[in-house]
Amino acid sequence: SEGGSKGSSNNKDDEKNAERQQSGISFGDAKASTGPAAEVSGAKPGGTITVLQRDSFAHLDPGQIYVSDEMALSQLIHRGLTSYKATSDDGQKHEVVGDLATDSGQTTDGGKTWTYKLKDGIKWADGSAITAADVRHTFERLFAPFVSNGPTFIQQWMADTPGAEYRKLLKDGPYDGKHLPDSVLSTPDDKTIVFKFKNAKPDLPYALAMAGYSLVSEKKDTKEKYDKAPMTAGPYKIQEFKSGKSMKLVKNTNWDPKTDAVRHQYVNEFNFEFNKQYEDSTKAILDDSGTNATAISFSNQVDAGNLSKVLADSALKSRTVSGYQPYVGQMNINLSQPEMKSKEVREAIAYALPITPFVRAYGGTDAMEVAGGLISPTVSGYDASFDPFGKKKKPAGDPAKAKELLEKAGKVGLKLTFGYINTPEGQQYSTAMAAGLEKAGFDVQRQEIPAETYYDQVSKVKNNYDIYHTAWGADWPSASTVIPPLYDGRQIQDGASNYSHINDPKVNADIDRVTALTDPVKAAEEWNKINEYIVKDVVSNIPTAYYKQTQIAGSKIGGLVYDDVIGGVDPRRLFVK
Amino acid sequence: MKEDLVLPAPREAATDGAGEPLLVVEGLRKHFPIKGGFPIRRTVGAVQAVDGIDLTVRAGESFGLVGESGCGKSTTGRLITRLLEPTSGTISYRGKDITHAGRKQLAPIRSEIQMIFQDPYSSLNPRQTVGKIISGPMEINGIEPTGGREKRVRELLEIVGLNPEHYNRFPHEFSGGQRQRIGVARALALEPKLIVADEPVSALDVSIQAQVVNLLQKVQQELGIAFLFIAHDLAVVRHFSQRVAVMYLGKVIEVGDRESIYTRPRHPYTHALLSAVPEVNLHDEEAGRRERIRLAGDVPSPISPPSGCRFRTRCWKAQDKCAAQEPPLVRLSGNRDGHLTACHFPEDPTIEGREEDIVLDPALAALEEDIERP
Amino acid sequence: MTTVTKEAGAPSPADAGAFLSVRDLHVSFKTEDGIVRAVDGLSFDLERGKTLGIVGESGSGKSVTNLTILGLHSPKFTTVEGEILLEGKELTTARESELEKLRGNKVAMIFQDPLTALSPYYTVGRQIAEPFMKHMGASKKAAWERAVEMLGKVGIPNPKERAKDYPHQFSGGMRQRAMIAMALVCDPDLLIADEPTTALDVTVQAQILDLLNDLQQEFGSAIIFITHDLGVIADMADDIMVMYAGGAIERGTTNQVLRSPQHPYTWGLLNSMPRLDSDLSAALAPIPGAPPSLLTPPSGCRFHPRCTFQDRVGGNRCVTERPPLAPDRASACHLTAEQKRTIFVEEIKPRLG
Amino acid sequence: MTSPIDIEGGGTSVVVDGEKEPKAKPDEAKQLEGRSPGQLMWIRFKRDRTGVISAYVVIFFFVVGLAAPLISKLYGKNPYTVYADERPELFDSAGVPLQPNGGISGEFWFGLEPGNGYDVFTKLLYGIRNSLMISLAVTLATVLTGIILGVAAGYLGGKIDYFVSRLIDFLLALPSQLFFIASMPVVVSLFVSPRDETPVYVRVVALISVMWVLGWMSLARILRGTALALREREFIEAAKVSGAPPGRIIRKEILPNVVTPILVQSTYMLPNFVTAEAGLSFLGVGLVEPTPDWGQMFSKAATELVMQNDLTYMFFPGISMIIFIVAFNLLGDSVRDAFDPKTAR
Amino acid sequence: MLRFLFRRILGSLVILLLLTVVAFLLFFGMPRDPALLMCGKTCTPDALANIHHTLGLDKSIPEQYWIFLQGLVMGRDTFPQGPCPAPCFGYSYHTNEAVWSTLMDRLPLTLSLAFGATIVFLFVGLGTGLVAAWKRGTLVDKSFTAGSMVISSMQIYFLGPLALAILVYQTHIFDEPRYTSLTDNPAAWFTGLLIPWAVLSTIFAAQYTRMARSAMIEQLQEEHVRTARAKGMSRRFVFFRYAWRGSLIPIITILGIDLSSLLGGAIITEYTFGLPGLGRLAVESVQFSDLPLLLGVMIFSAAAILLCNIIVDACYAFIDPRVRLS
Ligand SMILES: Nc1ncnc2c1ncn2[C@@H]1O[C@H](COP(=O)(O)OP(=O)(O)OP(=O)(O)O)[C@@H](O)[C@H]1O
Ligand SMILES: Nc1ncnc2c1ncn2[C@@H]1O[C@H](COP(=O)(O)OP(=O)(O)OP(=O)(O)O)[C@@H](O)[C@H]1O
Ligand SMILES: [Mg+2]
Ligand SMILES: [Mg+2]
Repeated sequence: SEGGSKGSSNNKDDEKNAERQQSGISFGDAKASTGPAAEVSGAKPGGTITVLQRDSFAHLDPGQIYVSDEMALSQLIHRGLTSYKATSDDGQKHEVVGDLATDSGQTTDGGKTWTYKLKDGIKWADGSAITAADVRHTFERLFAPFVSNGPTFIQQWMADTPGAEYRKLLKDGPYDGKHLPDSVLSTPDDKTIVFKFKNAKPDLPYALAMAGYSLVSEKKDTKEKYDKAPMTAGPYKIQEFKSGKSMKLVKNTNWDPKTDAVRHQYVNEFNFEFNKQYEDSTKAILDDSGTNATAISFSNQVDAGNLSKVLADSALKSRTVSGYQPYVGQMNINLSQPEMKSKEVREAIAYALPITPFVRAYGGTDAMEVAGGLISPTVSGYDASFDPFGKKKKPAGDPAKAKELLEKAGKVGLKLTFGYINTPEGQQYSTAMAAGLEKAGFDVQRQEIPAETYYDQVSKVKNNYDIYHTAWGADWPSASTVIPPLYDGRQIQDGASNYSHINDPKVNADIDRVTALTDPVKAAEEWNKINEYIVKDVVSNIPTAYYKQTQIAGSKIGGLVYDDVIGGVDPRRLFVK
Repeated sequence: MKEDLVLPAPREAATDGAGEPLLVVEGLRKHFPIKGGFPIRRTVGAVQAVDGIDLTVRAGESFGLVGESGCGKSTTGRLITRLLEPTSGTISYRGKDITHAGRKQLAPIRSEIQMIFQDPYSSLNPRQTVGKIISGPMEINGIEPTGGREKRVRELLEIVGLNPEHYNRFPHEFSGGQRQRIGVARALALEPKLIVADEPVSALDVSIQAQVVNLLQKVQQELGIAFLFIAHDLAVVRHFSQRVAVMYLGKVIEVGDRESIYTRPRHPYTHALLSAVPEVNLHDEEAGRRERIRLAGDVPSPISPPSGCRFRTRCWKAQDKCAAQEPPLVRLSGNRDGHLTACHFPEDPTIEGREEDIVLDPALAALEEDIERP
Repeated sequence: MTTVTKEAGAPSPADAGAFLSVRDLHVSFKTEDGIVRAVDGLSFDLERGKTLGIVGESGSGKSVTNLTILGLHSPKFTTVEGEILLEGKELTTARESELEKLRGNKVAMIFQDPLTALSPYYTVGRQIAEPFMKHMGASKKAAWERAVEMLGKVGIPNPKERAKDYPHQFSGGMRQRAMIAMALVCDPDLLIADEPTTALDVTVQAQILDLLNDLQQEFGSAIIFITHDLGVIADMADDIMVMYAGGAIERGTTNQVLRSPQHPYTWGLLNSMPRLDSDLSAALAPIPGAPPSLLTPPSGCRFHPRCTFQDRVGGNRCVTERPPLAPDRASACHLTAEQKRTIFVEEIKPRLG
Repeated sequence: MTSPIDIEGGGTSVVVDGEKEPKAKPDEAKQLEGRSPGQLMWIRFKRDRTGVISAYVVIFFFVVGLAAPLISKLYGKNPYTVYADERPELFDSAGVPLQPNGGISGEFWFGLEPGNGYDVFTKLLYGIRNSLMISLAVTLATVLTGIILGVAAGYLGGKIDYFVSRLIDFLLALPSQLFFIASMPVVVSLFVSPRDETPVYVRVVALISVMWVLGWMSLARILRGTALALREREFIEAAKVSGAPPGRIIRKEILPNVVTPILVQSTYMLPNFVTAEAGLSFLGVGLVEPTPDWGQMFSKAATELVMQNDLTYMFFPGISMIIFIVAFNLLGDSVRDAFDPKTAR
Repeated sequence: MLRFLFRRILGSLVILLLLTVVAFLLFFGMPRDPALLMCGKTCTPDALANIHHTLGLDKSIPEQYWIFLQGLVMGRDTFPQGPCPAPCFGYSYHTNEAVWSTLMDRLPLTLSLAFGATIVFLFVGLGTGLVAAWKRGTLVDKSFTAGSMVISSMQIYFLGPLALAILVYQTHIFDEPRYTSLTDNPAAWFTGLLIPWAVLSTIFAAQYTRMARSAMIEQLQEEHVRTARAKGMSRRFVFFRYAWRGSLIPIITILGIDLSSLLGGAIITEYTFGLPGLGRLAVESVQFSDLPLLLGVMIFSAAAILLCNIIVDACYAFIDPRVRLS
């Protein structure tokens, strides 16, 4: 792409996007939760859409779903108690509405007790009715050992413990007849479900909208095997699934549009093809002939190599949608390492670290935007002007300033072990980052970490690395899914996400304080303050980039909208022109 | 070729009179196992390359071993030099049993039994100089002759009729005959008492062959070295050896002194062999072609040799007895001392083929008839 | 480097009886190390039904001469000069297709090593039948029958079955018989046998020689018989040509060459050859030295470095001048006819015993 | 009958028998030191124009490899400088050089690498250096193993031969590429890497050992065959008859005679190792960025970024590798011909 | 012949057995725990132990090996994913699919790639090689020899991307390589594999040109070929009957090696062209420490190699009666 003026106009657009993204999402009432969903303009039924995906779906069991491509799929096949409803046609405004539940939830005590009532006429794909027992089972089975990949928020809230301790609440799940006590979850009748928490959990409607909390049929639960052949309730059901190869979705005739305020059923079939790298899917869609004209990818972006070409061509650009992803990249400084205890050293790293290599490795400024803080533009509370180390102005780093600091600390030539993810991109940016750090007087030792176990390695408390890069995306548009899991010092343990091992009393105290706030706007402001404190004063995490993405679809695809909450194309409203 | 070789004074061997048995071989056998079988490989048979032979080589004499290809001559030679492990039988050298002696036990007599090989090309290491090749055996046996090894090598080169200046040359720079001389020099380097010469001249051209035969003859006579001379060329053996053994299919079928074997052979095979040699009659142009005994067919396979007398399948005198009973190697009446023959129905002591002995290939007979008819 | 005197009196090509006549043949090979003059001014004639024996040491050019007659050298590395006339037809310049018609048909060849000379991949019968099909236009079946018949003729027992065997299933002697059968299958006028018995045992050699003699009588072919064994040649040949270092040095009938040889080299050969009836008291008298290199052949008479009679010629002629080989009974030596006779009778013959 | 005028040995130097020859002619004095087969081969090789040119090309590559630091110094750049950060004006934000032809200019002779913008010229120099050094090391290790196992199996025979042969059979049945990939992490992990260990060195050692373990079989097989054939040669028997112990026979008689096949095979093996090493790096299990490596450059060249935007990048590593392999193969042919002039080409 | 085959197959089975041992050891030498990969974000020691248990990784290595062998021979039905009949390689850790069916899924591509390319390069390579040998020393020969020398020095990872860049991206003459099942759509199957075939065959054909040429020339110098000429057989006959037959032996030897490596998963090729065949599967199995898959691919590839060896040996026997009859 060409730099200069065009880039800046782009930036303005992005900022505008960000602005509306951070505006809060309201909780919808019963009316908003009633189906059917508003027609998409110009939509017509019929046709088949080909979906080109890089990764096969490893999990279809809702309890195991936590990655974005599976989440996108689950929009079509699974249903939960709540869901996000797009209130504008451009995918920018949302409210949380009841999905299987009649509304987004009723609380009488500021968020400690939540009551949900199921709609009438909701059925599983096999025609049997969905009942409160299914809801109870859904949550109880999350405590079973084999469920290990999905979200854990609600479980932790129920057990009122951080980390993996929650499992003790119901050690083996519901399978040997044990159940959660009524003090936690009760189902007074076939249609009512009551959640009770020790502390206020104002975010529950958000959490329940996560794909990971979609319902699982109690009768059809096959435990491990459910992961390959789940019972579904959404507008589509799985006709055939060849792991690693293909998947075919067909219409679910037991899905009643009148019960669903958020989904459509325009397309006859979705044909998924897996193993399509970004390059492959982009090339196929660009080709735009035959089935490629009705091809799309839910998760693949336009690959880095093609990105500038696609964006430069207006005809092609019209077939793309783009927006921020919820992820924020950050360089973690491992505070457990003795040498890293010095704040000057950390500041030196912060000044010296070049961000350009990272941006470059993932396709340039069309795909990555240099970050100032740890809160993404998609999350409430984002402040575009925050940039304590001048990264936005000097993305290649400020080695002079860094050197100065380092000299002051008397640590010139300090050995800095940089654990990097062993992918081509990781190799590329880590090398250049190391070069930038070395200019400031660090002695950087790069150590590769296999991509497949990267997060396992860096989430060990006793890892050997001084710095390593991670990215984190908010689970819902509130920083409450960012700051506590990442920066709460009491969360430090193997496998947890406090990668930099920050354990700052002020941060800890603030987290407790802000979590309890029930006003989302006020909370957002407060979260941002913690963010600024961590970046500027603790200097444990150096923000690198906000992830953006551009997706492309065949010319015959209609209803193409980038949905901010999904963080990609909204599959529910697609149709074939 | 120098007429008078400069040789060191003949040593005791030459003088103490031929007669002392130097090498005694009794019932020597070598069977090469044949692997095969199914499904597990095992020994399924044996090539009976040498199957019970008795030989005596006396000090200072040249003992010839003749026979057709594959009859076990080389195997015998290699058994005696202990390159092969005998299957059974005994080999004793100067009264010492060396049949199964190991390399260490053999060390003292290694220098006394040496070997000359057939192929002048493969018998010299192409990567070593002549000097190295000849001094190798001395080095191995730790022999340090007076004046040093190099001097000795030069002497040896002189003895075998090569230019001592060729010390630093490589084998490929020599012709076949010269290479064979190098081989002789190597064998002489250890001052051996017995040399096993396995077809030392059969790879050479006639004109060169004579040079080497003469050289060997000189060496044998003047240094008093005993020879086990292996060859298939009867004329060369006659020229070189005082005593001759004829082998057929792993067995000695006739043995005796030269005179006796060449003029009064008793075994039909020896007869046939002698009469098959094409000869130039230099004197009598009218004499025409000597009548020959023609053997039909080829030597049978040593894997399953015929029962009884091994020659019976090609022998025109064969009778039932030959198949049933193996003829012992004995002195026949009318033979000289030491002339032993293994035959139930020996020939008259003459080399003339008689009319009734001449057998033809059936096909040949038919051809000849064809020719005579028109 | 060498002064080569052309042969003065090469036999005239007009010689009517000659079936094959070779005139002043030169064959040289380009090799890595230089040019090898394998045949250097060779001339001879051969009449129908006769046998010409060619003797000579290894490397004297025997095989090359005969391969040249059939045009079997790769033209890229070989230079052929001179004439080869078969029934008056020039062969050195003949086209490949014409030569193809000759080979195996009018002129056939038997090679020294029957194991490598027969293809391991095809049955013996098929290999014999092939030239018959090609040259006689016979059908496959007829050719096969002919092959079986030929195998029977050369004395292979049970030819019907053995024709289906592969060469490696034959013994050495049988292979050579098969080679002979292959050579004779088209009833050739000229048979070239290149050391056909060298690889064989004496008893088998005798069988093969007898076979060849008898076959020649039946088929009436002319034979060129190459060997280095004088004994064999005495048995086989009508005429003998002795070759040395690429040229002929003596030629005559068998009787003449063996019983009154005229060239020092022939004398040397006879003297160095042990015989079953030679005198044991006399040592063999070898020819000193080794055959010359064909890359840098000696000047003048090729034999002069090994010749013990050089001084009797007088002057330096042996070194400078190559002696010519007269037609018919002749030897290429500077000694006078008288000298040759007296030397042979007085010095050589007695030693032969 | 064998011809005494042995073309192989060079008929020129056949010496006439001792007696007739005058004792050391003056001009012969210097000739008395005979020419060894090696010398003859050398003489023959020098006559082969293709071979000599190829040898020069190959030597050129080795010199370039050896002198890479020096050349880079003179040229004033190194392969590690991230020009995309140093000279951002030359690149777009994705790291593609803005100038045409991959940024080739008077300053960057071979252009700039898309991505981090390394200097292609020095990267190629160092890439050649690293590839060649690794291949050379593998070749050496392979030759050594080949000699030890092959000669031992061929000469000693018996159980050793059986064992070695089965080992060879087994290793040859391994799917080698897959095995490379599977064993690289294992081998790397064998060298337990402490906090500040240089991963490059570990990788190189691992690469060498893996390629070595799966690379020695063909040579060992050939040497086994050679030793087996040599064992039948009569000069070995001559040594045995003289009482030479097996050690001496192997050292003095066998080893000098396997030099030829070793030399010939090595000239074929080395380029194979170069391409194999490059293949591994291409797959990402060999050397990785920023260590310059030939194969890793191909890996880079095959990325979409380069294929879509900057094809020029592939040119220099590709051409240089083709030239190198061709030259080395021609050299191999020439070496073989020089040793064995009878083989046809 | 049958005995020979039987013995070879027996030997191959032993090698395969050893190979599984090696693969097992290799796997346990890998510095990665597959369970960790599956365990997900909230991995606890309990959960990890649990996964270890379900994968059977908590048993001793010999025990695991024994179970694996048993499964190969008799099948296993202890998997939560379902039964696993006789040649049971188990279920992939990563995809949870039966390894056998995954292999069978990927096999058609690998087979298409290998055999398609082989047919082309055999025809082209041997053809040009024969022409060069026939016209030995002429300009045709020289240019063929030089050309094949250069082309055979190219590597797939160079020529492949180059061909893609030129034929696909720049000129758009061809489509991106992709695999469609032959039975689904033969035309798409053909066009999709055209470029990989072309690239593979180009490189291999050049090698075969050189090999065929030198093998033929070597054979033409054999004495029995000279005999055939001396019999008056035409040049063509000698060339195509006598010399050709002998030159097949070295060619088949190399073909066996090449084919077996293509069948065992041409990893670099598949990477270059982005084709998901056995080679890719192999790499994935290593990446994800997927023992069952790794074992499956290893055994499969090795079996392909061994099978090719046996076929090559059988071909020797077919070509050369000396082998056949001994
Ligand atoms: N190492 C061996 N293994 C198996 N068989 C062998 C071995 N060496 C020799 N033979 C066989 O033993 C028999 C005798 O062989 P030997 O070499 O002793 O014969 P020879 O009389 O020397 O023959 P030639 O005249 O051909 O040299 C032959 O049939 C040969 O094939
Ligand atoms: N194709 C060739 N290229 C180079 N030199 C050759 C070629 N063929 C033969 N020679 C040489 O030509 C000379 C004569 O060889 P030829 O084969 O005619 O000898 P010969 O008399 O048949 O010997 P032998 O008795 O060994 O068969 C030899 O020096 C040989 O090395
Ligand atoms: Mg022998
Ligand atoms: Mg010859």
